Amino acid sequence: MTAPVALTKKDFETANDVRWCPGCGDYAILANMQRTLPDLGIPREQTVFISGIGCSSRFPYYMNTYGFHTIHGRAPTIATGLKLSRPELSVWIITGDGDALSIGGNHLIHLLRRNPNVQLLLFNNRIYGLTKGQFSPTSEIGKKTKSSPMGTVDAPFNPIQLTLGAGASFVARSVDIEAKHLQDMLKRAHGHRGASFVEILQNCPIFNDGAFDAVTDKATKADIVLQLEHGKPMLYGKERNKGIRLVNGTLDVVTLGENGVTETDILVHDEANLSQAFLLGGLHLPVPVGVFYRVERPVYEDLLNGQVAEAKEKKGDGDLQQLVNGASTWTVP
Amino acid sequence: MTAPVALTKKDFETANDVRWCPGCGDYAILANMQRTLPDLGIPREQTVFISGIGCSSRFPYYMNTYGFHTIHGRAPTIATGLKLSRPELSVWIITGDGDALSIGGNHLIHLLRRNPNVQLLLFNNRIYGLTKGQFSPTSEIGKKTKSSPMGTVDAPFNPIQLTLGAGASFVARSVDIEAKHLQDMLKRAHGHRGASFVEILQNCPIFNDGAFDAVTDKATKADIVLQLEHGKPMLYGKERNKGIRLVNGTLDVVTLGENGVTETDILVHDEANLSQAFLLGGLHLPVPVGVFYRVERPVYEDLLNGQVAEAKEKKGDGDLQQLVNGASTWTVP
Amino acid sequence: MDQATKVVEKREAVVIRFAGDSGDGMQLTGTQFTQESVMAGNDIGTLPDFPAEIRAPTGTLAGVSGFQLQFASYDIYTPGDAPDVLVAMNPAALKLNLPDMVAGSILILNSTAFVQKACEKVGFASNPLEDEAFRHKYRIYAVDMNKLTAGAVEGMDITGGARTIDRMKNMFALGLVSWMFHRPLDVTVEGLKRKFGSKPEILEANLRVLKAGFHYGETAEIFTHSYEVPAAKIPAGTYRSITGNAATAYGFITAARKAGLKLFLGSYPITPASDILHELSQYKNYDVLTFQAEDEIAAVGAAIGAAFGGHIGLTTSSGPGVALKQEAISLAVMAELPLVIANIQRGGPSTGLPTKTEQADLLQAILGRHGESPVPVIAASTPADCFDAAIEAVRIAVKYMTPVFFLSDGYLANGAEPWQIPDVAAIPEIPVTFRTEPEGFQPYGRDEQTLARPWVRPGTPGLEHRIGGLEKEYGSGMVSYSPENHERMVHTRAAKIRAIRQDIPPTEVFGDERGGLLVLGWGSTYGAIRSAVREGRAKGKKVSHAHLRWMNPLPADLETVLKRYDTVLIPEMNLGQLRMLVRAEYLIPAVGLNKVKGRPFTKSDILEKIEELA
Amino acid sequence: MDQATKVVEKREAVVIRFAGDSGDGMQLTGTQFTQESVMAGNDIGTLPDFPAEIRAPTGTLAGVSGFQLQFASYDIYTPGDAPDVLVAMNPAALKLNLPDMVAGSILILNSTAFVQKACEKVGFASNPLEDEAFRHKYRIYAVDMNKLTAGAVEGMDITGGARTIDRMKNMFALGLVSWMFHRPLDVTVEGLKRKFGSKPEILEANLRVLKAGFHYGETAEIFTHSYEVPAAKIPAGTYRSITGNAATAYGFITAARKAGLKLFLGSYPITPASDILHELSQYKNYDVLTFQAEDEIAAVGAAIGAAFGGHIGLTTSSGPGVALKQEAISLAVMAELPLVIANIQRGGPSTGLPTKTEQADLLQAILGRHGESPVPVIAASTPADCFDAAIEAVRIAVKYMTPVFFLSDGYLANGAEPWQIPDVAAIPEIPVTFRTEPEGFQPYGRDEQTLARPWVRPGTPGLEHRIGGLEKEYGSGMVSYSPENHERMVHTRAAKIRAIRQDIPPTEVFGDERGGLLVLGWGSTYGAIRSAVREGRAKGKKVSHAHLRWMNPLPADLETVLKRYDTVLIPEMNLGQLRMLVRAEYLIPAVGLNKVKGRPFTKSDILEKIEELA
Ligand SMILES: Cc1ncc(C[n+]2csc(CCOP(=O)(O)OP(=O)(O)O)c2C)c(N)n1
Ligand SMILES: Cc1ncc(C[n+]2csc(CCOP(=O)(O)OP(=O)(O)O)c2C)c(N)n1
Ligand code: SF4
Ligand code: SF4
Ligand SMILES: [Mg+2]
Ligand SMILES: [Mg+2]
Repeated sequence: MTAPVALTKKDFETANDVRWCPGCGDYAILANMQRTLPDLGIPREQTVFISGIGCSSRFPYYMNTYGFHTIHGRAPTIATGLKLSRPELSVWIITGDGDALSIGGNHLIHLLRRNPNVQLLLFNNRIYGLTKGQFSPTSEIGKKTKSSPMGTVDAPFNPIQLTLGAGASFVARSVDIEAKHLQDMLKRAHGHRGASFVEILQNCPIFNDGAFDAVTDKATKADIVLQLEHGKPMLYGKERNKGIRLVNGTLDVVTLGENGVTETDILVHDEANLSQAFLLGGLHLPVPVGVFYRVERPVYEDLLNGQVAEAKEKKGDGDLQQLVNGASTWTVP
Repeated sequence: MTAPVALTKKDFETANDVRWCPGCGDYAILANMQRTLPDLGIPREQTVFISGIGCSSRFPYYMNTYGFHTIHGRAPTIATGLKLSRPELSVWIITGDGDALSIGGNHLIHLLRRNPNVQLLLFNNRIYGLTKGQFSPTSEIGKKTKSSPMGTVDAPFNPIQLTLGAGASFVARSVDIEAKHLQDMLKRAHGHRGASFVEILQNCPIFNDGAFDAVTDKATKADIVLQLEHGKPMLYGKERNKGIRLVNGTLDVVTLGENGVTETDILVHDEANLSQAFLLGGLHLPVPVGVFYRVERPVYEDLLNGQVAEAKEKKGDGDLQQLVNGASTWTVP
Repeated sequence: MDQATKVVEKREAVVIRFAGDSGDGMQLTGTQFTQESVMAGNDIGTLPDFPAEIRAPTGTLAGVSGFQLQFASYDIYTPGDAPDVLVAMNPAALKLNLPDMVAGSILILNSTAFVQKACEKVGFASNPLEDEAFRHKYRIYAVDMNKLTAGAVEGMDITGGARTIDRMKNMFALGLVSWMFHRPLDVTVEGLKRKFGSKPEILEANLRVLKAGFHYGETAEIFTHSYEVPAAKIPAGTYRSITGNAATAYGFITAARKAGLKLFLGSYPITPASDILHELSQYKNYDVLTFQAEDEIAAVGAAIGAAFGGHIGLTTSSGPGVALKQEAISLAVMAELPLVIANIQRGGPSTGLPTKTEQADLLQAILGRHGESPVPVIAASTPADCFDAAIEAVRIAVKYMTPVFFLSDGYLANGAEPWQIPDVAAIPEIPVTFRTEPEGFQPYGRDEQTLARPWVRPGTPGLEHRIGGLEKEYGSGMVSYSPENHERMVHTRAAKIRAIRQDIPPTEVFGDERGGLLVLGWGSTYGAIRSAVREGRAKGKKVSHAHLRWMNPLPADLETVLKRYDTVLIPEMNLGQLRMLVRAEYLIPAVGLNKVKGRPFTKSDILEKIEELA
Repeated sequence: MDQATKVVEKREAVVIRFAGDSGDGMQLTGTQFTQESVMAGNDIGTLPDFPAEIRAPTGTLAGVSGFQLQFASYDIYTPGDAPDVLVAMNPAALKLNLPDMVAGSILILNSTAFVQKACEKVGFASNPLEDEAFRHKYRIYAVDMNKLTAGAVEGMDITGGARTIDRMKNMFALGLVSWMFHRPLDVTVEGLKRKFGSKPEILEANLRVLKAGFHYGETAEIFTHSYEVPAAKIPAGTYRSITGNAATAYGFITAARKAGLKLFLGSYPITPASDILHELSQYKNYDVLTFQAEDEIAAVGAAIGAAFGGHIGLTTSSGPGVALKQEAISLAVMAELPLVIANIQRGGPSTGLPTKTEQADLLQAILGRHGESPVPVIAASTPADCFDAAIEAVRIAVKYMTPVFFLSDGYLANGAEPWQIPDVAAIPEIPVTFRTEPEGFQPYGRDEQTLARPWVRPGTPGLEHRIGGLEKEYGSGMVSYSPENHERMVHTRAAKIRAIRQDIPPTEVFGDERGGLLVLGWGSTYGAIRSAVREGRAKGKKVSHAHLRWMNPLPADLETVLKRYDTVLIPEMNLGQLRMLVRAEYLIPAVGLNKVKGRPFTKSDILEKIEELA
């Protein structure tokens, strides 16, 4: 192996024309990924992007690493096989709200419970982009789309609560164009040993424009977005005077100084607290971003390959002749 | 329609030989269902049982109602189509831990989020029965089975937390041979308008015997099982002196009278409290049974058929000739 | 120079192709021009062609979206071969389409976009507008469309400003070619009014641009010729233009109405089938329930559930989605429930070419399940024929209590043709009887003629019974592991599907009753084959055409028909799937003509082969 | 009467069937008796036959589990047709199997179970043991097995008491027939020691019962005859008995070792394939990773992921599960990755007959995907042949960079035969080269001879590239929507699979080189066909046998071979799937013999047809 060379964003760009619509949030996510990877210190050839189908799933084509643009909803399965057999590789799964939560919902939850050490990024634009604008499992109820002219009647999933319920060991949320935050989340996801789930709110200017305007608009976002930071009180707002208080098992939005509320009343974020993370997942205003939950759990490929090692230790490296001989034989002279 | 006649258990039995192994918990569930249905006041012909594949999924053959033994994991999809197009029918889905949580996991979570008014009973024996004893998504980690001779390395799902995370509007748990409790849960599930999820702990004497012995054993169960009752404090134990206390967002097991604990410290069960239900779902000792969570949410078939009615009201009953004519035509003389 | 002094040429048929960036609105332009042409009384055929990406980067070859249209004064069956006219909105559009243009054809180019850099980007050595040889080879009309568009709306205050205005240049192009081919503008004016009704200022601007294009043709000196394509002599009646996907949707609605049942669609979006879902979701007042499922398996599962409930269960998809449905379709085979699976085929294998057409899912439909799992398969042959084929699929499904495959493809789905609107009252009812009599009820008892088992709606007192995917006992429908019963049931299921032959009319042949070459087609190759055979015959070739509608079972008389000819040629957009069936069934050395380019056959593709063989 | 005074008859071959309740341990009894017979030097063939339910209610027809075995002093290929001996542990077992017994055959009945009520329950008018006519028709040995079993362990204190003891009566039956056919008990004794090693008291009891059965035969007066079946003259070597599923598992392990790679199995349990998963999960020290996935799609997906990672990706299933995998297999076709899909076929369609055998998934494997999606298909013909076929499947997959279908069926999977243990050192290596050279690297560049693209392990510096399911540009592997490229790639993928013919040895024919009747078989029909053809030839019929291993592509010489015979007969456990391929490919009027009963052909099934045709 050659000595590690410091890589740059450029090293991760491909010659392929990027084929998203102008203004698509996917561009920002791509750039942030290309900016983040050089900092991780993983050689390009050790990095693999695996995606399903959707606009978002074109992502691997634009990353100058190994990549596999697979089939709709199945990226987690292919990533699992790769990671189990090649644990040394750094594996990223790229998926959309349709890919991961509609057709691929089952693979998502099973990946999370098994906990292989991979990163799964869900680009949530709350719409099916590639197929031109049908509602997705994260579309708000009542949304009018091509396939729901009178508005959807399907209550959406809450991706944070769903993945927590599935037993995920790392659950986070970020925003396509919040470069610093997103890069930070990508690094934290990568740093977590186990399956990391990151929901990235992503604008689709063509079929669901402005879905996250409130979250990204400079004028409003301070009053809308709650940055979760481990060990820090959940304060937000332009004047950082709004906060979250836990009352009887539910979360209340309060204002410092009003009704006698002081900073000590404000809930302190604890990434290790599962039920609190679940509660935070249910918050719609403010919109929490950051790491909701993180716990160390045994890693799937460690366990599986550990059994191989243990078997070899106990029984010795398998001998083929012994295998075919089996327990009882007879000889014809 | 004929006037409703009072039905009895016998009316719901079929002539088919029941083909489960001797001692299988499915027998008890079947008998309890046959005992419960007469009390619901639904005519036999209005009741439909839909199942997937597995030992548990043979259930419909033994119910003298309409029934459909479908394919592995897909019962929720078939039930959805039936319920949407025939909302007046009473639809029960019968499934196993493999059927519902392994191959059928996606349909399960989507059914729950959409919330059609059906009952889904998951017979959880923590094993694949019909295929002769492989581990399932609810098998404990480390379990040795035919396909895991060195013990499983797959962290199991927690069915209660998974379904709560998916947005279920009714989540309950019961036990195969606890006749009264089970019948009660079946009635409550049926009474709930929306998708009701009931996990039934079920013994498989052949491949996973005794998995729930602690829960059913007369000698121990009082100290193991926590009966959840809305509005009641969470007390249990032979002397009803053990209880659950909420401390800093986690559940503690305490004993009345010890360390100054009194009944007022004990958490009162509130079926409407989602995050508390989620916490309770995570309890392993004691094992909670009963209704964890219940909320009224709009019912899927109401909404969908409501749009049909609304469309008819607004546009009138569709006229075929108008349909084919479309907006612009021309005439060749 | 006014219109009067310009030359008007008469043409029998014209092929025009619009091409531009994905964002240039070429599909809309093409569709509107089609509407104008049908209103002008021409027969038409269309071929939209767009990239798999929503909007690939502007100005790139990958981003080019095209729409081809043939309009004629006689009955045509295809969108035509090489275009007579190309409207290219940028250099990429020109570059990509130039190989299809013959010398002397007309190129209408948006000169605004032909700047050096853009030309180089797509591989032109220099700006073709400045290339003498190029200018001599074609009849070039270079029009500064952006500027003229901007000029047309000068003084208006338009939301979005220059960007919005820029996007209206397709209306300028449309106005211009409308003038050139004497198209009436009213239908486009009406269309724009419907589209922009709620935005009067945008509507006004579009109308101005459209008219500016028209007047530009009339007045600009470069345009010396215009062309008249007289109305076609088509049978009297009321017509509309229709795409295959719309016809499919209407067909299923009509079928359900004729059966007196709800239509239940379970679907998961996929190109090029999604439009059927979109269409059907708009007709809820026709008792249509549309369920957008979590995946294709749930979609077909729900449709089976609705069929079990006594309604018309339908599921729509394309190849990769159909692959996922096969296990459930096999359940419907065993449960003997009516169900229609519509496969709007696209280029494969795998994700393949999602927006391109192909016919390579035929064997998947007929033979692609585990076990002996027979399913009848019907294939539509033209956009309008999708309507009739959809009705027929439902009729057979409920008559024989069986899942039925309905095959269409990307070419039919998005292609349009004029459709003589049927008198719906004249469409026969689809008889459905639900069993209600408990006496003698056998869930797997059979009708003597069709071998169908009874359909029972849950909710019917006294008929409670259980069905499922395990082998069924003949008659009782109980689970049976008996060897003899299994064999009997396998044969019965096969015989039931074969019995559908009694519903298939005798095979019609266009051309000679016997002798010479027979071109046997299926599905969307109809138009190209018919045009080529007609032309071949006009040239004195002994060639005839038969076109299959039922792919499984094949018509009872097909063997006799085929054996009346010296040679059988089977053109298919695959590697020879029908050919394989015909060879296996009749031991006939059928010859194949196979095009697997994601594009339909042209007339000349087939004519060439005819000339080789006949 | 001691052994010496009993008559010893010599027999060439004996067919014995054990039948009892699902809980009676008939599968274990049969397997042990098989082991004894192979140790006695006989050739053997077995056919286990059990219900789909784990344990249907005791004493019912549905609950009967059976195991048939033929052992002989010459080489046989099947478990035999009608049994010479039936061991029936209860009236249900007798009732169900009686139709297969010819007059004069031996019935060993557990008289304890033949009480009036049990007999009536399964449809006997009265207790057959008390029926004179019945007693005259067969040679009946009524043995009070429960009582004798209890007697054998008298005085022992056994956990579980009477119930546990009752369940040992199968060992009594085994001891008895072991005496009757001069089988050595040691292998069973060894087997019991392995099984009950940790429960010495249960072991001791079982051994006592086994020996009691043996001694009962020796001493009881009713047994006047015993039978000797001399050792078969089989080639010198070391042998073991092996089932198809075990041989399959060993074959894949061996192949991975020979390729120097890990074996990665992604699987979801399903009858009758699950045992391969169970088997492989025990050999982790052979670098075998087994992943029990959440469903079949995840299973094949993970196998594809492992193949992408540079290992041997394998997925095992049966028809309904394979249906779900097809979309992903199509991805492997487009991505051109090696992958083996093993389908252990069972009775279909739908859930069908899960524990019964069938060959009806052949066309699903070859033609059952969307698009033109060619996949080579290999079929094993005997239990032991599964080993070789598995190795060959892997060899072709990595050599041609393609998914490969491996077909077996329920009959092969659970059936056993003696297997001459191969010298593993003599099995050729499977050459695998991973590309590491960046210079001139083309992800879809091709080897001239095989048309395979290079296999690159992620982690290789300088070769970073992206693959996927959209159409690939020839050479570069970039996404391409070009019509010409698509057609070229469709043809290339087809040509690559056709090129595998260069790896298929010439077709071997058993019998005459030309003329007369050729029986063409594939898969598990091998034994029945070979026995029938041998017997037909012995009777002077001009009949020969060829057996296919590669179903796709068919061997290059097959057309010539087939055309050398007057008639071609194709026996299949389906409605004629290979027949269809042969007719389509060669226009040969092949005749079918089709049995779709969930049961293998018997020799006489085929012999009858041979006598009709030859
Ligand atoms: C098996 C299958 N079904 C359906 C499709 C069609 N399809 C492609 S992408 C997509 C949904 C995309 O939505 P999402 O995952 O949210 O991605 P986005 O385009 O919004 O990034 C669908 C339905 C397909 N390619 N394959
Ligand atoms: C598509 C498909 N895959 C696999 C199977 C095999 N199979 C049948 S039931 C089953 C699991 C049964 O487990 P569970 O749902 O827990 O039911 P139980 O038998 O334990 O009641 C499996 C894997 C099948 N029938 N179909
Ligand atoms: S359709 Fe939406 S998500 Fe897809 S590329 Fe365009 S903007 Fe992005
Ligand atoms: S295997 Fe287990 S779950 Fe299945 S019928 Fe037997 S006891 Fe019940
Ligand atoms: Mg999306
Ligand atoms: Mg189970």
